[in-house]
Amino acid sequence: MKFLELLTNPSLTLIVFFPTLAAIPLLVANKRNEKRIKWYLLVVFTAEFLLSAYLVTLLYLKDGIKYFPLVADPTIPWLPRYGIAYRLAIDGISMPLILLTTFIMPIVILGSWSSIKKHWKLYGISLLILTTGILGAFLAYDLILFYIFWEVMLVPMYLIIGVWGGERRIYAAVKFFLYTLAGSLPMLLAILWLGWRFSKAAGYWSFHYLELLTMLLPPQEQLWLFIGFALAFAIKVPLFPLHTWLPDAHVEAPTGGSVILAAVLLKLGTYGFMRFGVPLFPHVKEEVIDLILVLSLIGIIYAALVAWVQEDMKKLIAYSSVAHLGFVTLGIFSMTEISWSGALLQMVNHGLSTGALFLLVGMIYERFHTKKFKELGGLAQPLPLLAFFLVFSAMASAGLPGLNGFVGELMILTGTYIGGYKIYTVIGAIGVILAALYLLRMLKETVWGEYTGAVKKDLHSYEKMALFPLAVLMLLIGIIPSVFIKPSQESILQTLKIYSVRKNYPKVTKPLIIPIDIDKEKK
Amino acid sequence: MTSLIAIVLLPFLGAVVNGILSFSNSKRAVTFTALATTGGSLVIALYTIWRYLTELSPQPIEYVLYKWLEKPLEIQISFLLDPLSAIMLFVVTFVGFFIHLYSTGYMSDDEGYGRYFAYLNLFMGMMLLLILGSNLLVTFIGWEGVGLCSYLLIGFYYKQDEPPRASMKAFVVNRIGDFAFLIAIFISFAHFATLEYREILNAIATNQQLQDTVYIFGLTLPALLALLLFIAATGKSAQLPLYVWLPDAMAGPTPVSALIHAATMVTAGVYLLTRTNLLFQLSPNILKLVTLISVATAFMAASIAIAQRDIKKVLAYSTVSQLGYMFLAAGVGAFVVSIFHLFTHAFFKALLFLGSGSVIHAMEGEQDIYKMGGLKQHLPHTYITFLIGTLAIAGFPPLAGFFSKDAILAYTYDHSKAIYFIGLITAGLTSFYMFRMFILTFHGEFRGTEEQRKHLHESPPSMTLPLWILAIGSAFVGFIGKIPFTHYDLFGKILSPVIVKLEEKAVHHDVLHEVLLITLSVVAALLGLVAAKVLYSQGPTGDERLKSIITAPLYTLLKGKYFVDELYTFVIVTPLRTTANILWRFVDQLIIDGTLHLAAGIVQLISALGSFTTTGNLRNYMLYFVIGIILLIAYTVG
Amino acid sequence: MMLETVIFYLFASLAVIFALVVILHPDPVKATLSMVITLFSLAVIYLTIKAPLIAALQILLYTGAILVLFLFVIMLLNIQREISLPFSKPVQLWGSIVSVGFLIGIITNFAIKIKIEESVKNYSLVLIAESLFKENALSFIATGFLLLAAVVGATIIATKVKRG
Amino acid sequence: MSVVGFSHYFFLGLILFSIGALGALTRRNGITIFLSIELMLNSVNLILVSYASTNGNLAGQILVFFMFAIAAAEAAVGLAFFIAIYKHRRTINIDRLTFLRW
Repeated sequence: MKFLELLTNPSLTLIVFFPTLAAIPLLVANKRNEKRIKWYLLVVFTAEFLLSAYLVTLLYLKDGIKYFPLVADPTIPWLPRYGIAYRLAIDGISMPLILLTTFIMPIVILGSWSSIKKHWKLYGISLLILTTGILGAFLAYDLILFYIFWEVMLVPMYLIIGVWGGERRIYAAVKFFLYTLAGSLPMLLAILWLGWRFSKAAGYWSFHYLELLTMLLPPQEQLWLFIGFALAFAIKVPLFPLHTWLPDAHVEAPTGGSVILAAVLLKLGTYGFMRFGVPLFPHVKEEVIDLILVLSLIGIIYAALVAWVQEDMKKLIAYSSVAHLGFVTLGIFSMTEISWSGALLQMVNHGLSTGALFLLVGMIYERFHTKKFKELGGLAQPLPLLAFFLVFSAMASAGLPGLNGFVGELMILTGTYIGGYKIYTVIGAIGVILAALYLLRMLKETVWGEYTGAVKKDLHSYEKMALFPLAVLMLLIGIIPSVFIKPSQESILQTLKIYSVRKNYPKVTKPLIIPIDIDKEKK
Repeated sequence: MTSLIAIVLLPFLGAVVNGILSFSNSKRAVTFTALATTGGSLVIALYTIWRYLTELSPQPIEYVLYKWLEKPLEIQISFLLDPLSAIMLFVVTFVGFFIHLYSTGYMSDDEGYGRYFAYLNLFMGMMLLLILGSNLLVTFIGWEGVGLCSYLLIGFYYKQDEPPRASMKAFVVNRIGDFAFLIAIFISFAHFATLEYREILNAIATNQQLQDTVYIFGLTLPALLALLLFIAATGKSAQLPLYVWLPDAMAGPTPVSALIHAATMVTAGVYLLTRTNLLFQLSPNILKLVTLISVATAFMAASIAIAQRDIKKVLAYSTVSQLGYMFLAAGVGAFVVSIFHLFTHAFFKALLFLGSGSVIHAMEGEQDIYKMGGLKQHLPHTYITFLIGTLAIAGFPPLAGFFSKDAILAYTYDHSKAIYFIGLITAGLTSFYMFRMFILTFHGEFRGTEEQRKHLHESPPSMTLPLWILAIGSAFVGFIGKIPFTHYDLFGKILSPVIVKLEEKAVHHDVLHEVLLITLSVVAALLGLVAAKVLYSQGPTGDERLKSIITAPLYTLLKGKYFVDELYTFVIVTPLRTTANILWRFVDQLIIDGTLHLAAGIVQLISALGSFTTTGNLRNYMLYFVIGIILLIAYTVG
Repeated sequence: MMLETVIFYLFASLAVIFALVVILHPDPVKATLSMVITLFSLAVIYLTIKAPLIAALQILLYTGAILVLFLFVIMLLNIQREISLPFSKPVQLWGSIVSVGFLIGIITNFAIKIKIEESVKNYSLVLIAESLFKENALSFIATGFLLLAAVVGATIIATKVKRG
Repeated sequence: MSVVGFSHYFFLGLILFSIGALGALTRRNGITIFLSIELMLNSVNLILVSYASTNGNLAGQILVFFMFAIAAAEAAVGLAFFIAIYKHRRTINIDRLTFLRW
């Protein structure tokens, strides 16, 4: 069994399925012994992080090259008749996101340490399976496999919101579920259509991403398929006006759920655009690209304004996510190398800073049982360390130079300007002002002011452990961003090169396999 | 030039150490760290500057620390030492150190002692980054960094209502300026593929076509950059229309007002203009704009200052006004003079703020000059140094302010007579409001409470020493600038490599002219002094007489600060907030979510129609089942 | 030949009669006992089509095991006679109409059309065993697991303690 | 070959099936309904075996063999359910067991 062989060696398969394997002992665990389950989960996720870091370092150092290579696990045929196979591959685009995911997960456990009060066993299993889904979706190179992993994520997240959430958790969970499903079903259709068209053009079926890249479709068909994909991704991102599930989901989700949602799940949308949405459909009309850019801009400004007048801390951060991811989509669709690098970095940045903010909200909620601004204030006095982290993360999120958010925004907007979207850049930059507006309001309402409540304990050690690594990374990315950007650059360049080669190829009227040189290495 | 690294990094180190120490309770360690790092920075800076300026012909020195980003967006963290940054370096480290020293006395009783010094050290580091950066990005990091520190320090007394609000206002208004800075960065990178000042300016200087072609909105590329950088400067340096944050910023501790909101940070805009003076010299329209805005700011702020009661507010408006002077100098093309005024202003304004801090310290937090008076006997050191500062800012020879202000007015005279006269009137107003404040504070009867009177005391030496040092500076630094009637101009000589002179301007007047101009400005200052003396020798009732002289509506207008804050609230903040609320309540919740709920409702309706079959009775379900089987059989069979 | 026919009709009518008793008798114990007779008759009928294994299993498994289980449960739960008539509710009426209609419908429409070449062969047990343990070995094992799961499941379900 | 042809078996099966269906649809005692279902199952078994046998095929018997196993499992689980339900509700009269309602 090839699969078992892969599982027992350091491979992408191991990274993806290690959490699932780790969920098996949990099935028979005594659910009353919550403490042991927590420790078990912490150890498992830390091991997962170390494993992925080890593997990534291994791959990075393998040939002594300067950039992160495209490395694939051996293919395992699955449904050979339809060219469906088990294909995992990692490259510079997915690498940071993989590391982000595995890095966030132990922190999620720490953040849930005392905020999740029931069913730890089920919670742990949900998180573990969710991790498998996320990692699999980031690594899948077969579109059917991608779709499967994509849907695998849905159920655990639904459970996390629906079981451990706040008062309106059922509403939020159902909204999340239906929204996502409404997006992913058109994507499934588009995927199947792509495979079918490939079989027409090449004579055999394939859902292999790299093979599909060699097929060119008529522009009209590309447009429809792009819409199918884009709908799924845009809902996940979320792009205005498909964002309304996000505030509800965030507000109702437990701390850990919010962190995962913001830090990782939303990135799947933008990742999907980078990996599939853009390169597969180069001949999508300019107007559609423009529309997405405009929607991103609307998202940036609109969400920032809406965030500004929120009464609930978590909702404010949720809307800020919409604004931040607007920057990412802006970067992706301005199609320059700089803006892509920036978008990729910004995905990580947003994961770190918004993740930290959600953790902090959770910590505040645990102490005061409220997230409403009206009932908070003056936290700097009883909780100076928490206040420090809150200010720090808010500043990172507001794009203060020297911290991570700034680098991403700078690269995205510079790229957008160079890409010729000058006015868009200016409007996007207004979003930077507004970011300061709402984040400072949040600080003013929570951290500053007179404190009148009872004595509260400042951060516990496990809370410090959760926040500290995030803060260090935020600072490091802000100070030496090139270290974090360089590994991905080659992959981004290649993807954009393939995109432009495909774009410059004459338009076709029926599916055609074009002689495109997708690097031998890449294959 | 590794010493530059040490200069910048020492304060950062101090910030980190103090930040950690702030969680423990050891004031001695905090004091030591704060003074050692900034002192170390000062010593190294002085040595470096001395070595650098005593070279025969100092060439700009660049030091690349590391590459921040690599291709295709290549930006490096690098420092630049040239005469301009050397002068700024001196101002920042020198004033900075003494204000740190002063703060150890001023803040000694505060519970946030460690936190305060962490912020202040961080500020020093960021300010040094700002002035030493060799490219737009490093400057921008410092630029926003000092904004952050300003935010944190204004909101230092976070338990009160006002500071958090003021700090937020400061940050957001600054961000509006930073927005323009960011755009300038994008444009520079898009067109020059670099952010290094030297390379950008070279590229512009050598490309005639770039200077002549219209880029956008009728502006050439250099003009556009100049405009954007000027907008950025109006934010940071509190010029019209973005000056509103600075008066509110006085909610922070007084040494902070001295360091950040008088001597260093707010002058960053002037520094930026001078650093990129080529852009401005290439775009006369923008220079004209700078002139108009600066002179309006100077006049407006000065006029507001004459009706204020809060000692720090008066000083704040005075700062805005003086910054206006600096920009005025830049606007008329006299960048050297602009920096010179920055230099002298740093001394006397820091001195005045520290003096006011000493007063506030003695009065136990009282800031209203109506409730002061007669402090002369109780605070002798403060009194004398404050007097020196007041004379300096009013422009009495031979104190520092005289030299710089006179030079500005002289250049303005060449440029435009009308603007010169406004400047002159502003100078008179400056003298007036400063002496008004001075007299109300130090002369006359004591108007505070009995308890305050009992506690009146001169400040400790850690506070008076900086006062004296700055007073000496305020008295004498003027002589390094251009001395009237001579061609002796050390400052100009030092700075001349930095200033690009596109065309030689007639800067020398004949002696008669010079005498006339000096007389005029001295007379203006004297008039202000006399008017203040006459009106206010009987104490605060002078305000009533002032009111009767300049008519009540005008006085209300000045007292209400031209109601600019109210105007902004009415025109910008409220509509924006309303829009946001509409977007949230109406668009988000009603339209978008409503559409969804409508769709969901339709589905629910359909399902409700079908749900009558689910009776819960098992038998019914079996019946459906059997019927289903029968239909299936019927279909397959027949 | 004749004997076979006689046996068939005899046991077929027995099966049908007692099947009717099963569904009509109000006392569940008697219904179950009637079911025994029906199943026994069917076992005999299996013999007539040369399926002795099935016949044996029918008796062993069905009558011997399953129906005894039914009886146990009936007695365990102490189920009483059904009081009301079978057709007291409309759904019961509909149910009878549907099932009788089904019978009539299928006889008139379908059963008449059947034309099959009849060749009853005698299959040895060996053949059956071979098929079971060779071709269908996997299914056989799966069936074992199914039974195991059923036993475990039944135990869990039946012993679940009522909460509250 | 045989006097008693396949159609006889088929009719017998049909009659038994209909009787089973009738019982399942009309009785209210859960156990009796279950018995009726077993009856239906048996009738199908009969048809399967006879049909396969008359076609010279072994598959029918194999299938029925498996069906016995399934019937056993089903009976076990089903009766366990009745016991569980009885413990909860004190009845297995299906007219009273309406918790499947939405």
